[in-house]
Amino acid sequence: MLWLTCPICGRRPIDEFSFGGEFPTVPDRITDPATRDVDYVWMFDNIAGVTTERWFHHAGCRRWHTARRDTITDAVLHTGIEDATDTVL
Amino acid sequence: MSRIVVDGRTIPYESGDSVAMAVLRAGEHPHHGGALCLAGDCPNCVCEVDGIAYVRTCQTPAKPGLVVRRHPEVGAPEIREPAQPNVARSPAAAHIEVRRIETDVVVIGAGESGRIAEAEAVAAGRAVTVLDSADGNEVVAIYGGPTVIVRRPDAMVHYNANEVVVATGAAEIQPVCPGNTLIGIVTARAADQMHTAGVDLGVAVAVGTPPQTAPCMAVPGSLVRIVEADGKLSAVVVSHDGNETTTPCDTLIVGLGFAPRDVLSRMAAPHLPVRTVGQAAERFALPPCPTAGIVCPCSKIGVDDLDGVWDRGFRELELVKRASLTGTGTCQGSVCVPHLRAFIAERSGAIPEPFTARPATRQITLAEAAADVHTDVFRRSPLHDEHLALGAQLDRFGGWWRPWNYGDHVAEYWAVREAVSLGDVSTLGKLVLSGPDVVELLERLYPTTVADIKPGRSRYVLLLNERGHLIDDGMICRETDSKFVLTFTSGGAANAEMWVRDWIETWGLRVHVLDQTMSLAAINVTGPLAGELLQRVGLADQPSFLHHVHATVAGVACHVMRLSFTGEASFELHHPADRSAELWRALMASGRDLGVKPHGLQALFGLRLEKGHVIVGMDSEMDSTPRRLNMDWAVKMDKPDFLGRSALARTADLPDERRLFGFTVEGAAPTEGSPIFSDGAIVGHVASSFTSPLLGHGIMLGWLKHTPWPEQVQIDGRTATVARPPFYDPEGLRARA
Amino acid sequence: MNEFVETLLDLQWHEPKSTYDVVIIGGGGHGLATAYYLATRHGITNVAVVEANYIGSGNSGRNTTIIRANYGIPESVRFYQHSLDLYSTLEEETGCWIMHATKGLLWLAHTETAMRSERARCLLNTACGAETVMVDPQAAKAICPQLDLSGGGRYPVLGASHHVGAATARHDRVVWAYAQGAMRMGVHVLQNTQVTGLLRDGERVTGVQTANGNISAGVVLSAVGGNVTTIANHAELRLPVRTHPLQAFVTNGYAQSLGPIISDTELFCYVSQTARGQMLIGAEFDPQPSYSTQSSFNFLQSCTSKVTHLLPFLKNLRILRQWTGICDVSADFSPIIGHTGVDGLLITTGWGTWGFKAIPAGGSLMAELIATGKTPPLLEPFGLDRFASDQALADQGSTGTR
Amino acid sequence: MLALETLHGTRIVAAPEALDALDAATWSTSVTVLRFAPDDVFVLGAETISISGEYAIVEAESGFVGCWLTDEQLAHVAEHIDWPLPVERPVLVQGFVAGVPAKIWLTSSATGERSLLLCAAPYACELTERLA
Repeated sequence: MLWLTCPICGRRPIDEFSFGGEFPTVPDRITDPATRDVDYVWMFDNIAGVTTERWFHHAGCRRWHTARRDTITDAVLHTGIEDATDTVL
Repeated sequence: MSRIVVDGRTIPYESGDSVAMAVLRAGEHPHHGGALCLAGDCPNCVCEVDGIAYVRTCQTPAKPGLVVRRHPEVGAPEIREPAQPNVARSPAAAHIEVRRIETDVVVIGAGESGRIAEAEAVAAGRAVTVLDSADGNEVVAIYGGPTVIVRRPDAMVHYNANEVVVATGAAEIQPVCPGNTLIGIVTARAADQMHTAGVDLGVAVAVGTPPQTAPCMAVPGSLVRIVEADGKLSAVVVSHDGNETTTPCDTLIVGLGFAPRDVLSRMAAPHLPVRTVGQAAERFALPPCPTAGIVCPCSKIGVDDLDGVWDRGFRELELVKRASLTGTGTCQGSVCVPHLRAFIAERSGAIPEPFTARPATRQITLAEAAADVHTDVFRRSPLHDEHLALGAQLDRFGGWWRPWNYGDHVAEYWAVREAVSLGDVSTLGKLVLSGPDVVELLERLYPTTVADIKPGRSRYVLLLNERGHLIDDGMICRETDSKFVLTFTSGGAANAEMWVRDWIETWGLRVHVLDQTMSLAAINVTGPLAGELLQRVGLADQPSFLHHVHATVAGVACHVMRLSFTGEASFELHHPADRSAELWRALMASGRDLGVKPHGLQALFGLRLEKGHVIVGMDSEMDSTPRRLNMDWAVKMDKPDFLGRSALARTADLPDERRLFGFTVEGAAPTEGSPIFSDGAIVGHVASSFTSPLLGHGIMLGWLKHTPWPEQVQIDGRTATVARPPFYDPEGLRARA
Repeated sequence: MNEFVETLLDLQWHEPKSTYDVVIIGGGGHGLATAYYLATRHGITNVAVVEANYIGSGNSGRNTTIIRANYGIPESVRFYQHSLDLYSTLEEETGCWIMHATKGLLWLAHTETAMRSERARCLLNTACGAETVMVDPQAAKAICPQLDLSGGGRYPVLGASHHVGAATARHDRVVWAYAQGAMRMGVHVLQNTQVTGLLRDGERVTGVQTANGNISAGVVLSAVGGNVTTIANHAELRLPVRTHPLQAFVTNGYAQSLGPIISDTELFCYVSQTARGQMLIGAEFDPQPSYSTQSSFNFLQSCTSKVTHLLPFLKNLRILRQWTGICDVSADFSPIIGHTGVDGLLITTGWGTWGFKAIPAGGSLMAELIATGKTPPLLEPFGLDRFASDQALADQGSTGTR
Repeated sequence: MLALETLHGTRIVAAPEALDALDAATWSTSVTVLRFAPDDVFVLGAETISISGEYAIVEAESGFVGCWLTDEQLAHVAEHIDWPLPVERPVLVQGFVAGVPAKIWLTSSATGERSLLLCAAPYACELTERLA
């Protein structure tokens, strides 16, 4: 089983959630505005490691939450309704 | 005395016997030979039991009437089709119970190390569950969580634990030498089990560490080969101090050492709280490198096979495994891995780690895995029973049961074009938004201007993603300065709610959201007589085109939106779901003499195609920009910002050959999806098509993806003409009537 | 002796050199096939294939072995049909037994929407050279007698498209066939050699750094599966790729009984029977990205439940093994092959769940690109630059079960 | 077979603080306050509800169906839930029940524990059939 903890509803199997994607970033080295826009809409960091991402609890409260997950182990390190600036690990 | 049936013959068994023990008691071998461990490690006792093949009979208690079939000696077992229960709405395996148990600590194995782990946990005040195969708990796998999946004779049990302790002990090393697949070979532990059960071992000879209780003659030395006579063993050849001796026997007992039974530990993800204790954690010495005989009894792979693939350059453990198939059978390497590692260690000079452990260590059937699992939920509109009563052919669409037609989609079409018709649009997405920042939100969310929509007015809108590609469409209805109702397509509703909520949070805007998709039903009253019908049921002050009002219709409080998808005057009545059937019946009854009929999706798809209205996901593609859909009119690039604006600005002047066109053709419409040809080359495809009853020929929406866009194309072997939709009432007078 | 033990091949290993004309990162099907075609078609043999683990240890050794061309857009159908054609002659060409078997594939439809998709699939596929015909439920049942046309009472079969040329082959043997062919021509295959970085001369990529030392190259091709972002990061190359787990399982071996490959878009599952009699069952990739190859029970529950609705005879079969691969899925679900915009670095990625069936075409066309410097017409639509120019190949039909 | 019937009530989406006050208020025993989310509440059995906040969304809600369960029925329902029910009472739990999105209001009362199982009306048929 893969489990996620919804901050409102509690621990649930992952099938109760929809994956909403990581917070997109564009590298600072890209300066041309058009290239930045292409990067923003198409490219993915696809991090092998800890990502900050959005999950929607569609089978329960129908609200978003933010989780930090290690994509190498699938361990969920933190879930909260805080925004992406939260750095708790 | 109780009996089981083995290959059509009944054999008796004694209380406490496993199936394998009963077979041994009858003087037979449950398989066709091979050393028996009677501990669930080897594949040499697997049989078909009650229609399930590959069952370890040493782990299966004998029960009256159990039907056992040996696997064929050559080839694979036949498939026995299970009896089909009436499965109309039940899961695929309704007869298998599932128990889900929350516990603190799961200890796997009730041997010495398992008992110690249990005692430690109990002393620490923790709740412990001990699982042992002797108690009927076959541990299938450890998954994330950790979740331990257990197969019991009466149920599947899923344990969710905070910690798992693997105390599975060690498996006995099996002999690898010529003759090791003969009947009459047992491990030391198996010999003790048989002796305890009162099974006669005959003349028993032990090689290696002798059994603890089973009477036998211990022969010093190492195993060389096992001698066959009449299909079973007759003697064992042992080498001792350089001399080979042959000892006749009925049973050969081997005590060749141990290997950790650590498959579950190796299977569990490294970060999980899974601990291995006792012999399962021990690093035993490997057996000597095998020189002859069968290494992998599951796949019948011999040392000569290993030599063969090694010589061909397969020099990694995994490559040897994959090229020889060693370890890919029922026991998943329990027997062969120590020998395989010894084989590779001798040739490469380095001891390889065992290959990856994956579920499952104890096999379950697909039905057992699927027990109490349900597939997707199909939603029913509040009008479901009304549709059935009217003879609707229902189809699943966007996760809902919806009327495809009511028997005659052409008659339904004419009711819309010439009289009045009802369509169930309860499945549309419906969001209520309210808050001080709601206009700001909608201005950013939609490519149209929102601030200028007056209360009581509505507007058709596209929903674009950041790539500038269409993801949905719908209506914006303004209620007050700070309150709006948004509608979305049926298929897009769930994503739309997520989309809107996500952006509100991302932008930090003060907007409340209520999703009423399933709380409100909706009926579309459409056709030239729609106004008259609604007049009859009490809607006196009817909204004009693209207006909306709250009014009581046939006694039901409705939010009435005037719009048009069919091309005729249309009123969408959104109302509480529990009053929907009542409203539907009132409309059907009051409209009887007007010729009212319900219409299904099949008619609707044709009606809207005559108007050239796009259905998102049917006509649009993943990367459809408004320009590609000829819908630039719905995008206000002079707005400061909205989702997709920068992408649309960036790509506006890029070369592009993709465009949605209308097409007409003489005769019946070609099949949707038909390729479109020009000069013999495929230049696009038909997105949707309809044989228009009114026009008397086929009309289509389709993609052209190669410029210059031709004016005539070939579809379905016929010439089709590129046309600009709408094909019907181009001025839109009927919708506004 | 088991008849399926490999007895024909010879793999010849070489000591690594410090310089090659072409260095290919990734010793899976695509990397080895590219090397094979470079050597056999273009005479380019000073080539190294650098593999972090053993050959075929990634997705080439974890897929469900289906070869088909019934995709949703002409660009894909033509590409995969080319691959299917190359597969059908691969045994003859290499002298290896890849256990290729043409079985046909039934793609089931349970709704009017699905019927519409399957009808479209038949017309487009056949027009592009991949024979596919629509069949009614009775005809589907004739092709696959085990089908429950009621779909367990829940997913009634309204019809199916029958992709006549679909086949299976044993995945490992495809890898080995290409490896042997390339090795015989002098290609070096370096196992257990992890690429840790890219050598750069200004903007240009000039080789690879490995745990065993640097290797210079005229051209570097990334043919990795599952970790392409890591390689791309070395060149500051941004990719529209996410890495997702793809799970599958296999049953024990049973007597041959399932003729065709069965696939289902709505139920997200596909089944075929291997030459050894095992039922090989797969699904769609997991929705969330991950590099974990841990299998999940949720997947097993869901997949077994769905597939037994269609094929109830599977209920009593025992599950032997469950596993997970990680696959690189592009933003438009189509592969990305060709130039990267970084001088000296080429890429073949975005193979998602359909990389195995693409191996011969991907390898041969990439070899042609490397050898001639010109992008072959079949590859032209699949360039990385298509995203910036908003010319995505929106083949939502290209996912595993679609 | 459970008989799920329409639950008539009031749905309020408002600032969490406003709903906290509503939640904390003393209601008669015939009133049930189901907090779906911090900003979302479904109130059953209340004639009039006053809520602060000019932007609050207050709508009559008849889109849910439900039924009160005996402890025995609850135990049966719980067999089809993958996640554990909490021990605290009263509490609203939400998630898949037999694979259907549903909610259970677990409560204690003088007459013994009773629980309200509810789901969106379009799911009613599947939920009752799966729990039959």
